[in-house]
Amino acid sequence: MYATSTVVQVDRLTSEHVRINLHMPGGFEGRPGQFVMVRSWNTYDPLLPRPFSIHRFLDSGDGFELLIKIRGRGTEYLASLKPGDSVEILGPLGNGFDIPARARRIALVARGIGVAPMLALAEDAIQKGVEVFTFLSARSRDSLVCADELQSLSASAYVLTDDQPEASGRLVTDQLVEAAALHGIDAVYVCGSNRLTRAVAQLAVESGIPGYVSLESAMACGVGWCKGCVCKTYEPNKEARYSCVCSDGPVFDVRQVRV
Amino acid sequence: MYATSTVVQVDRLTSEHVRINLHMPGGFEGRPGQFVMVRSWNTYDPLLPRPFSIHRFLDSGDGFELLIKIRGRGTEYLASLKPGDSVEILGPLGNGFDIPARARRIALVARGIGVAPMLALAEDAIQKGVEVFTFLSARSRDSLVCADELQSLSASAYVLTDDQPEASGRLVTDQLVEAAALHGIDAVYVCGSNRLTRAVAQLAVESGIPGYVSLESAMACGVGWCKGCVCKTYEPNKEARYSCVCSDGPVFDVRQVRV
Amino acid sequence: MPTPDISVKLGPITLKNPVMPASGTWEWNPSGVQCFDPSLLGAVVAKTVTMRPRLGNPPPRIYEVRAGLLNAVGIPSEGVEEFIRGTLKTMQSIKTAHVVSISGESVEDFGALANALNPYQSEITALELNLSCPNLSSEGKLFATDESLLRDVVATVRNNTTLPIIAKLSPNVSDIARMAVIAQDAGADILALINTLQGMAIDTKSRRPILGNVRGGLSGPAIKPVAVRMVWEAHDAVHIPIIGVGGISTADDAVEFMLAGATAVAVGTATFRNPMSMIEIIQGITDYLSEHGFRSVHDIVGAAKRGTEV
Amino acid sequence: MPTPDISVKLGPITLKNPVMPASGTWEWNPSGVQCFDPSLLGAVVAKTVTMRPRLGNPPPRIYEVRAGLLNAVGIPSEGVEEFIRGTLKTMQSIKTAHVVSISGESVEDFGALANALNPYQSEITALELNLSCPNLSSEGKLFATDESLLRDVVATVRNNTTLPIIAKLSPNVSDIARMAVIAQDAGADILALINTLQGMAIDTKSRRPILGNVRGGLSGPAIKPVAVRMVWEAHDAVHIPIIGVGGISTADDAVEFMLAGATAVAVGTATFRNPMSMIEIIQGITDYLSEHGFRSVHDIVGAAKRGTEV
Ligand SMILES: Cc1cc2nc3c(=O)[nH]c(=O)nc-3n(C[C@H](O)[C@H](O)[C@H](O)COP(=O)(O)OP(=O)(O)OC[C@H]3O[C@@H](n4cnc5c(N)ncnc54)[C@H](O)[C@@H]3O)c2cc1C
Ligand SMILES: Cc1cc2nc3c(=O)[nH]c(=O)nc-3n(C[C@H](O)[C@H](O)[C@H](O)COP(=O)(O)OP(=O)(O)OC[C@H]3O[C@@H](n4cnc5c(N)ncnc54)[C@H](O)[C@@H]3O)c2cc1C
Ligand SMILES: Cc1cc2nc3c(=O)[nH]c(=O)nc-3n(C[C@H](O)[C@H](O)[C@H](O)COP(=O)(O)O)c2cc1C
Ligand SMILES: Cc1cc2nc3c(=O)[nH]c(=O)nc-3n(C[C@H](O)[C@H](O)[C@H](O)COP(=O)(O)O)c2cc1C
Ligand code: FES
Ligand code: FES
Repeated sequence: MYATSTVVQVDRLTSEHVRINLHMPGGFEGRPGQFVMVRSWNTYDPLLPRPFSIHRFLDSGDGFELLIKIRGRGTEYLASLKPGDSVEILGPLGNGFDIPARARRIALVARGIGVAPMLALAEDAIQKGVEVFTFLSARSRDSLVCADELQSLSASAYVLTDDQPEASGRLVTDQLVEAAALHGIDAVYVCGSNRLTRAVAQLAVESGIPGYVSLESAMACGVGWCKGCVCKTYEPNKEARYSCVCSDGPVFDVRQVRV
Repeated sequence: MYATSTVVQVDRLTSEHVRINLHMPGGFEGRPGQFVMVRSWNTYDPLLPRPFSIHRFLDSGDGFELLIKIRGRGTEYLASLKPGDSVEILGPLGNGFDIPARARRIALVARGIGVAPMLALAEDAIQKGVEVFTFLSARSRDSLVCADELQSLSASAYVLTDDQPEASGRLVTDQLVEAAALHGIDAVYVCGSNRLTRAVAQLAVESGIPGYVSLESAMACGVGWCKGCVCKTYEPNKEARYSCVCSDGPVFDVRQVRV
Repeated sequence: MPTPDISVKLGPITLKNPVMPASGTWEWNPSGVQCFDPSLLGAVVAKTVTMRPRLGNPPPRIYEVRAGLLNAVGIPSEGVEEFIRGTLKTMQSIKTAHVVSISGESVEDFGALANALNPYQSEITALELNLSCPNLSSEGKLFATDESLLRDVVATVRNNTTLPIIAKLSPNVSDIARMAVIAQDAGADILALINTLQGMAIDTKSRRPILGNVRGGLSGPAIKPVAVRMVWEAHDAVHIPIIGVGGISTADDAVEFMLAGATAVAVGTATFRNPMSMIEIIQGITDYLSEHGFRSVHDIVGAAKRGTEV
Repeated sequence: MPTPDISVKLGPITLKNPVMPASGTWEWNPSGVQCFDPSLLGAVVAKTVTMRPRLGNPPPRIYEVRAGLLNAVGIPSEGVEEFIRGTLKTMQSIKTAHVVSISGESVEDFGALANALNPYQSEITALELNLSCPNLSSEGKLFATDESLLRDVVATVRNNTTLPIIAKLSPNVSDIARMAVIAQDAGADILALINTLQGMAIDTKSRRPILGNVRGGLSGPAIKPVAVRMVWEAHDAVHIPIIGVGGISTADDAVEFMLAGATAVAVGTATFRNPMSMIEIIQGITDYLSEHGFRSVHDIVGAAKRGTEV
């Protein structure tokens, strides 16, 4: 649960993305969509560990990969890691993605760094014999990561970046709706964009296709102790309440949240 | 005065000592016994730069060396520096060591990391045609640094470590007194030990040989603004007052201080 | 040298060791993530409970600052009824002392909470009063920062319970020694200090306060020097024992609080950074005592005062 | 887009830019180390001067804590006579506003200092009152934390000078808005907040307080959230301008204080870390204003309050 991992490899994918391969001596098992709290510094500035989705589980069962976008002080520390360095890991945490028992085809919808948890989900789906349809968007071609890996796992993959003249962000949602109509999608998973999440929620309401969103929030503990990471959740015929993104999520039914 | 230097080389001398060679693009000149305020971190923990004596001026006139004992958070950061890294430097600061105009022979007395400023002083003396007598002590053979360099510059050098059965710390002071009587020492410079400083003060009082001590103190600004680094100083027929180790020192006449 | 005795007498109660979680920063959920056996702790402390259920503040509720954390969680609570049915029962399976933290919107609220918990005295080791909250009946003044409110609320709880009372004081006062004496004289058996310092942060991009509640409480290493100073001053002024809280992250920090006058310590923000902190601190205190030749925690409580003229 | 105007009107005075050193953290010594032309600053602020010469506290006087600095320098001073002959004259060569900080051991002391400086009004832009010091005639209560002392001392200086008065408040109070109003109503033209938070540290090896004076003032990034919150609250309560102080290290920090209600800022501990901080902050404020389309500092003062219900 709380263990010191060792950095095996660090790949700088773009000027602002790194992929880190971590070895967990005691083994590591979990579900796609789960996350870990990560700390590689002893200074108190930054102070707290940072949450990251599990990008991929290693086949060896003794480690995992993170896909990290450099944002501030914590991610800068992580980006400077070298093979052999130690990293404190708490996890796997949170509920993770569920693939409904009878699902045959699922759609993964991600924008930007929202792609991070999708690779683990795609690998899990493939292993379960479930077909994957991928819809990726990003600000620019340069900031697109993990598209090739996902493409090679997918029955079909749409990749659109804002800087492509022929494309626009809107198209992802259109193509998702089209694909749903065409292929019969049994569940949709979305991460990294409020606009895409609303589109998935609309699809869920209008076409009854279950949709799941992985949410982000600032976190302190990652395990439900601090009540710092809440989002408002809604259930039919109940009063809205605050749920912890860390322990009640990070994955929520799209109909439960308003983003 | 305040400039960004580049790390040229880092040598790990012992498990707790590093020597760092820094390049100052705009050039760097100063006197032996002066120090610099050094910061190589952007985090606020550690917060303030740390003071270090100038260990050696580079002949090229565009840099200097530090000799650092790893003590806490700041020195750990410095010990992890790699060639090419940037280090903020404020300095040279403080008064530095003076070699009296007519001096022919001087004695350098240092314990432990107190040896750091002595190399620059020895090199300066040699260049001025002044003979150097060196007296070094250290806790153990393993923690002795810079002895060879100093030895090669000295007319004679006594090196004693506490773990040598035949020797004892006391002997340094005996040998200093002996050498003073034998060779006629014109000035004594001491750093790194209160006991040795008291011995040098005694020599100053009893034999009239001027003695200078380089003091340490926690520092915030290094330049006389914060008044944080004071030590009490005494002058004949005057009330004792607080002097700033950074701007009134770090070098004081041994008769001015009580350690 | 025999292993030191790390049990502590904290006024009317005895703890097997002096380390406990700070209220609101750790909880035991048998089905959730656990890194250690909670029975190893000197006490478990529940998140503050209120009379009626409360949602707490809108997000964002937390924001990391330099060497510290701002939080405006706002005491979300299941309410005391549900607490008694659920959380309090779950706590019983942990073989250590059980501290229940209560808070109210009025003096009467505190009294009512004490009363509501009275039938369960055998399940509770001590009642902690979280006084860093506004009294809605006196213009939102905080109980912990107003002398007469502090006196009233502690005295009211004292009149309504025979349980040991821990008064948790706020650092947002000019004279902590005075507040400590007031709490003691009104009937507190133990003091806990400090709660968080009031702070806030503003996002320069959106030009809006970052926290949903605008203001929040500052915790973590940043506040440790203030907390140590307050423990030092309170210890001079009272004769009841003190639980030191505020930025404790290591055993060395815990020992620093003890030397200032704390008999026990509570750990909050450090648990978020390293969930094993409390266990490492218990071990580290033991190591400190034996390395320095002390036989008991009590030997070092306030020891930094010997020979110090203040 | 024209370059923004970074001059600020601070009540009765106008500064060419809103950045100045915090008293006691920077000084100009023509023969010493200087990293920039001090005339670039919005003002220069002298270290607090007292009526009679003072030695200050015994060492150690400073100790670095997490993201902060504890100091117990203790107002060493050359005394006002020597100050007038030396420091004040030297300051005149700096082409910017000149703030003189004064402190006393009694209300009368403050009055006497104002009087002693009256003949030199043309050399002084404003008098800053350092109120974080004990009043020896009332059991060592601090001027800045006692309501009636604060009122008396500001009113006394007001009666003894026509110079603009900056009242520098202490954060060691429960209700900063109330102290701000008291200072304003007693005649202060400008507020500066905050001074340091009282703290202390103990060495677990020697088991003794680290600072020679036992207690010290906490400054630096650690206190910034507290300082921002206090500026926010004081700004709601008074109509005189505020100089924000406390942990400001970057232009972004300075802007945060302005959004909370500060019209100018003072920089202390950050100067120790990076002696060019003030100059970089002046440039950074200019950049912020032009990037976000503001024409003047005054456009962002208190701007984080628009649309915020507190
Ligand atoms: C469950 C979960 C899974 C995540 N998975 C990934 C992942 O796989 N890869 C990845 O790169 N990131 C992921 N994140 C986001 C990641 O946690 C933040 O980017 C990281 O904490 C930033 O830390 P920092 O110290 O670099 O930035 P900080 O210095 O803390 O902040 C820098 C900037 O980022 C913003 N920021 C900080 N935290 C967040 C956040 N949680 N969401 C949005 N903005 C934020 C701040 O407001 C600030 O502007 C995940 C977050 C959660 C909650
Ligand atoms: C003028 C001057 C010149 C110096 N020259 C050198 C030099 O050439 N080489 C060198 O290695 N060191 C030198 N020092 C000492 C050096 O500044 C400290 O070792 C350093 O600041 C420690 O920083 P840290 O962050 O690693 O330790 P911290 O985390 O700050 O402290 C670690 C431990 O060291 C102790 N400590 C901190 N500062 C000092 C100090 N100034 N003196 C004694 N103990 C201290 C602390 O009490 C603590 O126990 C000099 C100091 C001065 C004032
Ligand atoms: C997220 C969070 C929630 C808290 N909730 C409570 C609470 O419910 N009741 C309480 O008395 N104190 C609460 N506190 C204050 C802590 O108990 C503690 O007094 C404070 O955080 C200082 O200790 P630390 O620096 O070790 O965190 C909370 C603190 C944090 C950070
Ligand atoms: C070393 C030091 C000396 C100080 N001396 C004074 C002083 O003489 N007068 C004064 O009003 N404030 C003094 N202060 C307080 C600062 O002016 C400032 O209010 C405080 O440090 C907070 O700002 P900062 O976090 O930017 O340092 C001093 C602070 C430090 C760190
Ligand atoms: S991060 Fe602490 S409860 Fe979710
Ligand atoms: S270190 Fe600031 S005055 Fe010497």
